[in-house]
Amino acid sequence: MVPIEYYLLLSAAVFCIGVFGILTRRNALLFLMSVELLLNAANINLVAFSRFHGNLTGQTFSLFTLALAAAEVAIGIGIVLVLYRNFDDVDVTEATTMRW
Amino acid sequence: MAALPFELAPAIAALPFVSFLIALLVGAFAPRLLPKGGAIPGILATAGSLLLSIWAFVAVSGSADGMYHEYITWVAGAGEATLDLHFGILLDPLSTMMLIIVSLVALLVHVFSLGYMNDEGETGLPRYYAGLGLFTASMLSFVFANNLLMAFMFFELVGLCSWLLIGFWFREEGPPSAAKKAFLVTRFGDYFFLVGVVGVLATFGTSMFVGSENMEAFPHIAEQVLAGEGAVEVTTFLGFEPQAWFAVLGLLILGGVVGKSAQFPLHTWLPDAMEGPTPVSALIHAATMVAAGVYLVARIYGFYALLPQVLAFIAFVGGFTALFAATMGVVKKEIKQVLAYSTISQYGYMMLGLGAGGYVAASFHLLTHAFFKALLFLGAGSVIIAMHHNENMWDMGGLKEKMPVTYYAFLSGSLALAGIVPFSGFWSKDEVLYEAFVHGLNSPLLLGAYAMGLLAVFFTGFYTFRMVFLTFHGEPRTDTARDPHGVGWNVKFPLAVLGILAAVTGLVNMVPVQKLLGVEGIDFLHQWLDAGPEVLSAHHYSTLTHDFAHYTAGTIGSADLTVLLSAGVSLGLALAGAGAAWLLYDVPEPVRHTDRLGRIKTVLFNNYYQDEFQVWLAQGVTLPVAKAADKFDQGVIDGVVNGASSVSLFGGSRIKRVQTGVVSNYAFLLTTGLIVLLVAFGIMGGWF
Amino acid sequence: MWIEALIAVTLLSAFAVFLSPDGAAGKLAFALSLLPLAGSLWMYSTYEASGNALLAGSELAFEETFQWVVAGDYALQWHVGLDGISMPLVALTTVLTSLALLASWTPIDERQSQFYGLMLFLEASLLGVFSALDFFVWFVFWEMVLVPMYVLIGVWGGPRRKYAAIKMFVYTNLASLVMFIGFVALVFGLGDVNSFDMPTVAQALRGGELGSLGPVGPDALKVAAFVAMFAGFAVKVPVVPFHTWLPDAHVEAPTPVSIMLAGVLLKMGTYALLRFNFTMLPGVAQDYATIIALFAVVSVIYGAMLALAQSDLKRIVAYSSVSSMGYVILGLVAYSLYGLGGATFQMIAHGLISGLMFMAVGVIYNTTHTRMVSDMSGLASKMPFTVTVFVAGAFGYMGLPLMAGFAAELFIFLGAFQSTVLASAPLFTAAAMFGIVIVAGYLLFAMQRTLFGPFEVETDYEVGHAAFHDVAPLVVLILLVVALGVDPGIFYDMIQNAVDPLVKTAGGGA
Amino acid sequence: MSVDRGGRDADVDDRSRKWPGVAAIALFVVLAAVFVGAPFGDAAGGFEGDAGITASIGYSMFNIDAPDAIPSEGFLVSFILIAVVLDAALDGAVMLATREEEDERSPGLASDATDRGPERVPSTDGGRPVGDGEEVDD
Repeated sequence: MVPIEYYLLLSAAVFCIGVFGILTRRNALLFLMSVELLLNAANINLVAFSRFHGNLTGQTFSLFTLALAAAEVAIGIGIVLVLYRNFDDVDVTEATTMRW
Repeated sequence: MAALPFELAPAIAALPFVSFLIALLVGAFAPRLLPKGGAIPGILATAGSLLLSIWAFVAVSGSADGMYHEYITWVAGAGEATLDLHFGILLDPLSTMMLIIVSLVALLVHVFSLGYMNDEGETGLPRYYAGLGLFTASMLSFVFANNLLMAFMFFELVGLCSWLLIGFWFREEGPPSAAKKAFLVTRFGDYFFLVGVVGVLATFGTSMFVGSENMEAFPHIAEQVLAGEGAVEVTTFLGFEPQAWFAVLGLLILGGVVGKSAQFPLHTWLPDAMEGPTPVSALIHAATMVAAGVYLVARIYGFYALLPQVLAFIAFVGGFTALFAATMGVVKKEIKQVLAYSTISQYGYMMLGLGAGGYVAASFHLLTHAFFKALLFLGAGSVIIAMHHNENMWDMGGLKEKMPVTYYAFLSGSLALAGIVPFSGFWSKDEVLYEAFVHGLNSPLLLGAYAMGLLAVFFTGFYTFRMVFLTFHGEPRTDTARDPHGVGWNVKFPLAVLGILAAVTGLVNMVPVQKLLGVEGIDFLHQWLDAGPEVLSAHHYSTLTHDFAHYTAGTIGSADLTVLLSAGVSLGLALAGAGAAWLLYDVPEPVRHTDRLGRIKTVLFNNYYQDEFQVWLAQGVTLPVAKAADKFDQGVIDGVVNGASSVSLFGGSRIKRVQTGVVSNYAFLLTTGLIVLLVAFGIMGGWF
Repeated sequence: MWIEALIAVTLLSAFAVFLSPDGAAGKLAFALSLLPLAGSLWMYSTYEASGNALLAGSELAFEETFQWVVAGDYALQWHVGLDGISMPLVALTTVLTSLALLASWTPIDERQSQFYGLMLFLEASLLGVFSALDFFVWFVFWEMVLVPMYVLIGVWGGPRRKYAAIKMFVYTNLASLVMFIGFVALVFGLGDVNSFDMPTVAQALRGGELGSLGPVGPDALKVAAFVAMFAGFAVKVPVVPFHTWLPDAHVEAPTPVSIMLAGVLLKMGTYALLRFNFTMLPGVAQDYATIIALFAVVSVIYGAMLALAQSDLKRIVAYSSVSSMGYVILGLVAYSLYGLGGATFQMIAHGLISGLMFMAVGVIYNTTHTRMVSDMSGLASKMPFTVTVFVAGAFGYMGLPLMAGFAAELFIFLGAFQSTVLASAPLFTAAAMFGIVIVAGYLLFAMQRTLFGPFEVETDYEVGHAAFHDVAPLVVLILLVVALGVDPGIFYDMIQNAVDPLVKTAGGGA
Repeated sequence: MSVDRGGRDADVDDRSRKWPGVAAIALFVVLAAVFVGAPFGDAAGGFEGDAGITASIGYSMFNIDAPDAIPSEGFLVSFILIAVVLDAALDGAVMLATREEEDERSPGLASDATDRGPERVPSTDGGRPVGDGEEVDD
């Protein structure tokens, strides 16, 4: 039985890659991809612990999260579309008008 | 029957107050209804209170214990230790005498005002007569007050009325500022007086002048405490011994007296008070209000007699003021200014008398001075009417033929003021000087005061007759002086009455005659002031000054010799002064001899720069300090408050920089925040 | 039932006036304000209570207590009642509000209904402050007073009204926070007291049941709470270092609001000081008497000196309020019967007299449209009646005998002079008494420059007689001031009755 | 939309900025440290036999009480929830993406916190370039 720490490290790695993606990328679409990574990292954790505790809830919940990710992407792309319309560019660093 | 006048005693003050209300209310709403602009109610009221005063005078002399004392509780202190505050009436020889003086002079001034104000077509008469009414009411209430607190309250009300009346012609610049100055200077004195009153109430638990069934008089308590059989113990403050603490209280009350009676440091307001109408000067600044201070000291003389240092101080201030003011009176141009300085000087004599243990002498001089000084002011008033309100003596001259009644009345007043034998001034001033001289032989300070007083006699004689000769004698120097504007009966009648009084009142207490010729029983005033209750009587005071202030009467040679000597010296000096004035000024074309004094004249003319000094104190010191305080307040304290707000504004503007608008920055902040939190919890929770 | 009725009627009339049309708002408001006035006067006539509200063994007038809300183990009650200290203040509030409403017919000419609604709302909250005996009820009313004041100054005020309104609101609110912390710390310090009822807390504190709160021991807690509460109330009084909001608020506020601010709002501070600091923590008050007396004397002299340097009539009267309130603090700290009684009486006297002075300055402002002393002179010839009342008010302020000002100041001086609590009390009293000379100084100086001398006014408005409804309140106030001066017993007897138990237990001398 | 690039956040478009990288790695290090250090104990054994999970969820969905189905009503809630969420997401996406016909700016995200110049032509119709020189005031 593979010790659970490996899975956790794997999910932490995937999570940090996602975070790095958000922090550096300037294209809104790539933002969404990075967010996907974050969610999948969480899924790895869920399944790992479900297997670890022998409890099905974890896996079902990861299913739930996958669906949620899909919903999130739908909305995300909608927003990116509007972003493009208003700022003619999906560059995140352009849309800086929402501030004091 | 004797009780009736005492029930009516409050009416003495109530009548003028009613006339005040009538003048004020009817004047404000229905001026036409008011006869003669409010003069008639005023005259009736003062006449009424004069009659009641005389009736009270007679009743007091007839009554058993020689006084009538009735009081009501103004504020009852709850709990047992607290003191109650009272209003009350005390009719005894001294107060009834003063009541008569005040109401008589007030009546005559009201009559005179008909001529001075009504006939001259003044506007705002209801306000004038309301002011006079309120003044007379408060002065009479002050006179028959039975405790120090009530005395203080009416002392201040009288100050208010003098402010109202000095500033009567408020449309010009002069009178309002003179009124303000008068009120402020007397208020400064009243500050000390109030501290004294509170001190007396705190120390003795009562401020009564005379004891009653459940309350002792504070002078009597003081006497018992100092005499040692202190049945009643008093609380002294600031760690003083009773003797020292009583001296402090005496000096504090003296502050008010010096302010109101225009003695040395606080005298500058009186000459400026001449801005008010002349009847006001006659009533307030000659006879009554200025006398309030001296009357107050006489009223609680039982307390002052116990304090030798304070008595010496009073004598010295009195003597110095007498000389100081007399010298200034010599160089003045306006007739009212001369009289103003003469008033200050004469009150200096009364203080000298009181300080030297001459209680009867001072009261006598208070009595005579009230009459002849009121006479002189009214005389000056009639001269001013004649000269169409020009007060400069150098524009007058030769009015003797045109205004005989005024001239002879004025002459009688001047003779009294200078202290020439048959006239009242001589008897009272001589007795004051005699007392000072006699007691002075045993205490050098009194002798110094006596010397100053004596020297002042010469100057008094000089400036009085300089005034008379410049105004009435010689050739008329201006055409208004040639045919002066006539004056009616309402001017001449008061002058005549006061003229006779100025000549006659001396007979009331011719002590030197009694001593030299051995004619017993003609010192009526002395006996009168002895007729009152034991604790307020004149001989009791002399025993007190003897026991506590160690005043003993010394003599040169035999007793008769000293009387003759002092009377002769003072008469001689007065005659010398008059003669000098006669020599210099009784010429057809008098010349300004005082110019020969050169620089001394400028100093004297500018009243030793006292005025400038006090104005500088107000303008040059207090105002800049106030402005500096205001600048400090706006700058520093308000600055701190505004500073606090600007700090928060500045902080806000810096912190809002964090909100750059770029999403990545926010994500970055989120992540770092998460890391920091994780690490913190890790350390706290011991994960690592 | 009576106090609730009084407050309810005022609130209802406030809403009624809010909804009324602008034209009739003024008259309706004044008419409705007569109800609480009549109510309070009737309460005064049928008033019979004895002892201090906060001390044991006192039975209060119109006392009501019923459960309001239970928060955890702390029960908050609606506890109201009047004693000798609060009854005069309630009467003062109703009288001043009615007169202020009457005096606002001329100056207030836009959004009248809101203005009058807010004024009545202000009156309701003031009545609440003076009659509440449970800390939370009291604090609710205390904060409720601020809201209408902010709006009244902020909307109808002068040119710099926003600055003044914000400054007042933030300054006073911060102070209330500090005071709140102080009191609540005390209550939590009292372990077994689980209610915020002021009498119970007071009796517990005086009984010495104060435990420690966390690291802070009972004595340190007492001093800290005292200082916090004193600082909180000192801003409202105002005591000198915290006074800078008052002149700005007064200068920018319209006349009727100034009357309420000077007349009643300043008394909230001193009333609270008497109720909280000087009743609940007498020990601390007496230990630090010298410092507090120093604050008082500085307030008197410094306030009066500032007034001397002002050139705006309203600022002069505002600073002189600071000076008069300094006397109240001196009276309180003296801890003698005349001291505390005089302080309470000075609250009433100063309320009437400062209300009168602001009203008079307001009437002058309505006709000449300037308050600058240098801009006008010789008003007496043009406005004789108003000037007479102004002069009478000024002399009342200076403490002319037979007027309320003198009676109050005399009691305070008497009390402070004999105070055994204050070290070298006579010196403090004498120093504070010098204020009466400076007051006379600047008031006479201002009057001479504005009222007397030849008539000329910078602004070219036609200066004529003031309207009747402007002068009527002035006359009413003058009569009240003289009546209280001639016979202080009207209020002073009940005040003494309420203050006596305080002095006996604290031991401050006559 | 010409925006003055220079003055603002030079580090945003600088490829080589390092802070985000450091932050991500730091996060990884922290997580790793926590996971490594955490005492996880040992696995709690496997699942019960070979019962068909998905089959039993299906049974419970249609209330069929099959013999070897394990109780899985609890999972139904999540499926229903996710259905609702997906539907909502679909509607949201459609709404965001629709291109209105009339010339009215899309309400959504154009924040009116910034008062754009009036001459700004709403960019929702075809994304024509907006006139230059329009100032964004912050």
